[in-house]
Amino acid sequence: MTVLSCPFCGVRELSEFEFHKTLPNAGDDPLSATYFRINRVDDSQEYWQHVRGCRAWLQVRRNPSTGQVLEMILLGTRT
Amino acid sequence: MKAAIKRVGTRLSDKTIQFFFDGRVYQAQVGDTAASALLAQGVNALGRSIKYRRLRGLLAVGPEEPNALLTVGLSPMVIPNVSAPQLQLREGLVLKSQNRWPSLRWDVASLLQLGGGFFGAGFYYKTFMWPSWRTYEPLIRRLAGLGEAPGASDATAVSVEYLRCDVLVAGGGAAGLTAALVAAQSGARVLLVEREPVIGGELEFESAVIDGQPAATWVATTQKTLESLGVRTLTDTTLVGGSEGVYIAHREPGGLAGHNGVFRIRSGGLVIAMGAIERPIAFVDNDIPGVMLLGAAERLSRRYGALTGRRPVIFANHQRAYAAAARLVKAGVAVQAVIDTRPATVLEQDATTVRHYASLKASGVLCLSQSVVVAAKGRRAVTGVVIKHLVSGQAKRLPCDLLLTSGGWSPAMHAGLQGGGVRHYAADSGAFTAAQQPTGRVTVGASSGCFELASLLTEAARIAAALVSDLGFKLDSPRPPMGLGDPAPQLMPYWRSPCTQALEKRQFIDFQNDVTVADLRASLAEGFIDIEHVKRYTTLGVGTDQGRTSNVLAAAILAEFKGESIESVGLSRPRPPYHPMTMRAMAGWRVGAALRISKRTPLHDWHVAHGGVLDPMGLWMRPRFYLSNGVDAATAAVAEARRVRTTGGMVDGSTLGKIEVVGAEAGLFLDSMYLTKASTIKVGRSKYMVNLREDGMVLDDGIVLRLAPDRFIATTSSGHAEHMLSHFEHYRDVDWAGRAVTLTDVTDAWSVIAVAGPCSRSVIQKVLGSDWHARVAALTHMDFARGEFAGAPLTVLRASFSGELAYELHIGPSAALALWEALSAQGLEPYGIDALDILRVEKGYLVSSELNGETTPDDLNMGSLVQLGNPCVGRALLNRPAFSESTRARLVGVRALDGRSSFLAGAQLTDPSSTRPLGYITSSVFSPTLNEWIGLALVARAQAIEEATLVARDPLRGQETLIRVTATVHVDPSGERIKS
Amino acid sequence: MSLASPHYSAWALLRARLAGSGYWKPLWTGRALKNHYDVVIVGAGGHGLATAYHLARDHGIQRIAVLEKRLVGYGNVGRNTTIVRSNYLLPENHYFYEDALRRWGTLSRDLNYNVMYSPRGVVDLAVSDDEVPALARRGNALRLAGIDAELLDVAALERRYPEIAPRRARRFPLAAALVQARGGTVRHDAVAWGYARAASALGVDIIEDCEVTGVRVQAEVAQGVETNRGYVRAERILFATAGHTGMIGTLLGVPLPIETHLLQAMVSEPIKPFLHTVMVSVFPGHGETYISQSDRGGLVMGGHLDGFPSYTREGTWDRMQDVVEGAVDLFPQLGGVKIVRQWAGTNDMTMDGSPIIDRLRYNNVFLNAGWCYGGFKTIPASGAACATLVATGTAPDLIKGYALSRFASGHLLDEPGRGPFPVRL
Amino acid sequence: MSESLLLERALGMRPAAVRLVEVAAFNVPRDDVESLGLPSRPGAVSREDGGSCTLYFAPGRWLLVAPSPVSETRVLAASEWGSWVDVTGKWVAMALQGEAAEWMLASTVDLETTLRNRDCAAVTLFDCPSILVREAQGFVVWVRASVADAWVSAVERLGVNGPRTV
Repeated sequence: MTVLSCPFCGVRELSEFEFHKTLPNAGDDPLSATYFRINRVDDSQEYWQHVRGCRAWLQVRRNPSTGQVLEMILLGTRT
Repeated sequence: MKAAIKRVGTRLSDKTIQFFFDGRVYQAQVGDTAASALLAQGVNALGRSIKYRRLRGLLAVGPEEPNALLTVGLSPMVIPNVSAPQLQLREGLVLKSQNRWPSLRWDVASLLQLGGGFFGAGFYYKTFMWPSWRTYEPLIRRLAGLGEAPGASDATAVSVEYLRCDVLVAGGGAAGLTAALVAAQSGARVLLVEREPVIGGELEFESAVIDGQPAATWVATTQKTLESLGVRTLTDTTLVGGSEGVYIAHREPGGLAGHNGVFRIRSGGLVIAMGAIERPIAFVDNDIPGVMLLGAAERLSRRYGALTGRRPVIFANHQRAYAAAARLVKAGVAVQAVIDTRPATVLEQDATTVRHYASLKASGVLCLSQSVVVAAKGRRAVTGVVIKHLVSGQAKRLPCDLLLTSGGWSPAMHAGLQGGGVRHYAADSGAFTAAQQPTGRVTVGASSGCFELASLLTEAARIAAALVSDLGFKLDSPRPPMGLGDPAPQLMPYWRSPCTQALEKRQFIDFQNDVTVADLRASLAEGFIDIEHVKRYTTLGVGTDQGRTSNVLAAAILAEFKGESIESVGLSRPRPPYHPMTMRAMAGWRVGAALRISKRTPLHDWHVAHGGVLDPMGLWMRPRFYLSNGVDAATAAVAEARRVRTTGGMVDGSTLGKIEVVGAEAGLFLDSMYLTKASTIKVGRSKYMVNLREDGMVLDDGIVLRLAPDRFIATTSSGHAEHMLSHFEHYRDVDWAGRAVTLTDVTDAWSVIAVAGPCSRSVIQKVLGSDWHARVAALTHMDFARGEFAGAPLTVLRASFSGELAYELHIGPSAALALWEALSAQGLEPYGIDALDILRVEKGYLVSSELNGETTPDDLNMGSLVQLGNPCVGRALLNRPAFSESTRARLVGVRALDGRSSFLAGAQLTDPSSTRPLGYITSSVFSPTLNEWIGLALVARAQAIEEATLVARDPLRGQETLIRVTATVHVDPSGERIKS
Repeated sequence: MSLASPHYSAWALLRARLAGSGYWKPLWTGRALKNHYDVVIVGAGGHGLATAYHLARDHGIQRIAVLEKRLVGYGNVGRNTTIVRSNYLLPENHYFYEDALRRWGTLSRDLNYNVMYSPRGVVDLAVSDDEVPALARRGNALRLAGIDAELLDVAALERRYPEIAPRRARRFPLAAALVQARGGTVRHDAVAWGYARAASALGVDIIEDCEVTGVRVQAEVAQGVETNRGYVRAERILFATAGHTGMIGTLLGVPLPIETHLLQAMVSEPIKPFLHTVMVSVFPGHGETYISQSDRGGLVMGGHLDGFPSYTREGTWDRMQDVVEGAVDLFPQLGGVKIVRQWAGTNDMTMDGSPIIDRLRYNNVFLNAGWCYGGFKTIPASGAACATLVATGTAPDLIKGYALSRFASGHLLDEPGRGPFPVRL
Repeated sequence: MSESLLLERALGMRPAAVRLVEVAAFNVPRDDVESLGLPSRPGAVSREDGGSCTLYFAPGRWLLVAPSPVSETRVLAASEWGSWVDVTGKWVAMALQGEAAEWMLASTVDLETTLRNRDCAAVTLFDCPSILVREAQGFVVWVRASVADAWVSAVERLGVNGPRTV
């Protein structure tokens, strides 16, 4: 993985982005949401921030075995 | 020094220069490399191997060279391990051979090789255990390493350039040039990088005709065409890393760091045309100086005329040997024999070879088929070879002064295996290539296992056309260059000559690391069978050359031993960088002071001009103290703090983080972020607030100001500012998406001057003038007023970091200096961060020592805030049982029991009768107000009782102090001063 | 003829020299996979092999198999930067890591395999006076626990390690250092091989190319494991699969407080030894570098995680650059030295940065995981303690803190106070 | 430093010469953004008479560069759908002109990709948070005030050791 495509800024180098955490997918209770993860080798839901760019928070679905980005959602909007 | 005869070569000029090698002066011509000049003057031995310290000569002419590595320069300004065949000589260059003592010729440690085989793979794992490895390690380390460790700084910045193209072509040989041409003709923007100082690759010496022109002319024409199509060509530049559209190339002209640069290339497509690496054949003593790869000899001869007068024997397993031999003969090299492993019938498969064969015979060159070299002879240089007929078994000896071997070529495919891409083995050419490439990446030419010019050109054109078409460029029927060069190799894989098992320890595979056939056999015998295990056990391929000449050879010999196919043995995984890269090139411009940016406040220059001693705090530069107040930090800080309490002082607080939170729901948003409610703050008022992390630990604290019903400014501590902004933004964008709240980072939009002390009100009133007089007077604790000063916005907030009557002046940066100087003109003296620390510990205020990510609100005596019940981030996890146990630490004040002794932050606290830690001191200062050492500490709840006696144990600094537990507020516990 | 690997010694080397080929035997024997074991250990890395060794040696368990998807020691045990130390802040950690450090001291002799423990010292550099209290807190905690630690000021640093030139002008000037003299390095591959050899000699079956694909459960008791070579009955199962632990949790339907991240390392060309210790420095503004020089002469370096979940084992260029920037800042004389190889391992990062050794969902299933950055250095302690847990069903005191329940109870072991995030650089 | 390079560092620090306002919307995209006179295409720059301009640099975020204080009516209108925050002093403008400008920037960013289909971009240049704006001639870079000196030093270093090595 060398670049990510920010929905606002376009293609930018990976170093501009920071991974925050995988989505709390092990349950909604605070303990599960904070600590526990369901790890899948081919599908990971994650929060990232384009922190050295537009600072948008992104929800990224990736395949962590290949680095392929499956889906990229710009957060912060309510549709 | 004898005067050398002028040599002729494609890279040489007539101009002569001098250089030094191991203390002797040598002559060279401009254009020479260290290897070519030394070889031309009869210097065969250029280095010693890492383990057995065997004397070694040149094997290859390229970065794959394992032996001829030199140290450049004079101690301590040296560059170690420079590849001699890539090192362009300059006048007066000082070179040294490596890994020998006292001299290259006589090396004491080379006696180790007498134990050859004894020290083979696995040796160290089996001994040196008693009494411990440490007993032997220093001696072993003395023998370690190759080149001298540099002793002087070599960390000047290296330039970095970002480039953009549609197609990056790595390698400017016949295939790369063809691919570049086709891609450029399609309208794609092409960037060509070539490791050598000139393009052309093997066409530099191969006898070829392309499009009716001699190869050299075609290269020149193509270069012009590429230029006219806007193709940028970077010579001396190697692709070293990257994948998936971002590639790193390193420019290192002359083979020496010094003028190097780094290119970061964004490209849609990548064409790997990096050629192939010739590999040796294993036979006994195949490492004696003078045993060299055939291709290396061709390059030395053609480029530098460096082999004239030599008498080589050629040993190979392919057709190319005859073409090469013919060229060498033509160049005045007295080739003695061509030893071919293959039957004679193969020669007849193409007319060119038949012609070469005949002319070689006519020149008196002995040509033997189905014959192999079983051993090289000679001690310090090769003096002859032992040849054996594979069928009859007859052996004979031939004299020679060079032995040129070629066991075929291993495609350079590192780049083809990153980010997907698997290896494929072609048994007929004995070549591993990269297959299943991801979209946008192709391999052409010898890199793809294609070794014959005519088909290589056609294929390169076809593949390049397909690539640009995938990238969306249109191409009208590309016309590939038509060429004819050396015949197809008709290679018959041949890996090692027969020998007794006892001699296998002299059949070298990885020259740099002295890995022999015997080591491979030993590795298998001990159960290290997988290629990855063999690599780790024998150190195969881990040297500076990363096994470029040895990997495939080793795989083939392992396959022989295991009775498997070479494909199933495979190769160990290549790792980036594809080519060794200097550390400073990797660091680029982030060296020295530029390692990280420095953040400065608008008052930076004033601090510097007025004796402020600035230290990094995170990325910020902040004044610790002012020299005008004392000669060192301790003296000055105490003086500064004392002055604040007696009269007053001012401190630059501009580094505080500030986030403006706006919108109808801003208050509700902040409620969710803080332990207590922001929505209840009245306009014009502010409040001390605390944030929790998701897991309930206190993250940060700060003052929140309410500017308007829908407008707040949240301040954060300096060190947490960036994290807090991201933290707020995360919740705003995830949980509050689309709601009526926005966040704006206004940290740099407001400078902060904190004025503290009894005189603060009157000074501020004087400086701000009559307009502000009454407003300032009216401010009670945590009130603020807004207005202007010197044309810039000003907020005067009555709040205190120090426990004094104090005001924070938030001022637009343009007027910050004016305001600071105006305050200074009223006699207000500055104080630094150290004094601030004294003042806040006196008052029991918290900083990162206490907000260390391990403390709950309850630990910090803020349990009452939790009781208010605001459901903020992190609150839900505060109910965990561990957080209320009696061993859980709580914040207390501490002072020396005797009222005099000192103690330092970081001391552990125990019962006087025990050494089991019950807590530790988080902050300690000498209080000028109390005239004694005071501190804050986190202590187990069971012991966190006022007047309990504990010991501050600080064995690291040799201190042990009886202390008593106190309240956290040491000075003015009732807060009279703040309210005054 | 015995199949067992002969005893290693200088004498044996001489004997082998006289005996010619055939003297040395495979370190571990490729026995056939049986269909029933007392203990099946999944993962032939350092922890799995060490646990197998201790189960056989200390607890007399006869039928043990270590099932490995790929190769003995192919994971993190052979991909780390070889550093061993016990200078951890929290008692739960420092006593455990100290147990490991003591065992490193005698491990070569215990295993009759030279793992080259080199107590050359680990030097944690502080680049600001502000960092000194935290270093002192840690060092004092260590000293009170009977573990060696020294705090050096700049002058002492200059005397002891002149190669770092502590007074050189730097963007972040050096302020002090916490030194653990008994910390150092261990030849990483040798650890896996030495344990494999010793376990094999005790009768443990080490089965390579054997991937576990499932666990068979009946009435809340695990019965055995499904593998690509068929079903294997097991009385007890231990998972020691490092970077692949998260998937094991998913396989068993137990979410774990773990994410898998890449940690990379790199090595330079060999140069004559000049750095005789391990230097560690954390720089403000996302940067960390640890650097040592191997007995071959290569500079071995590492730093932060790449920063996002990954199983690719291909480290990012930017992180390598980041580490090298730090190395050049510490040692500007290395500017002209070349990096020849970079590699990466997949690290099982927990949400508090400390490991997990505990039961996992079923009474007879155990987990040894969550090693974060620290797995290699604990192997001898982890093997011994984990073997006790698996053999007796009770966690020894040394690892009681590593229970999974600590996240719910709040007994977190968060050394840096980073909170529930594997990555916060 | 290269002669052909003109580096200015004037706009931001001169009091009252220019006002900077960051506008943030509660939600993006919004239909009525354009009716408020804000550009709606990511990376767009709208320029008005009198020298003011508006940069759409981040989702739902605009930087207004205005020669005078922003009018009361616009600020009031904002409360319906977003916010206006005076950030004068937060950003400092650097003008890069001349032929050296592009290669200078090329030593820290892939200029072409970053400004593809847009005239401004929020980006980190020489490790400094910046907003890069393409102008008719050259570029204007808005750099965070606290790192403006760092930015200038980085550019000055290039003057001595420029990226043009070829």
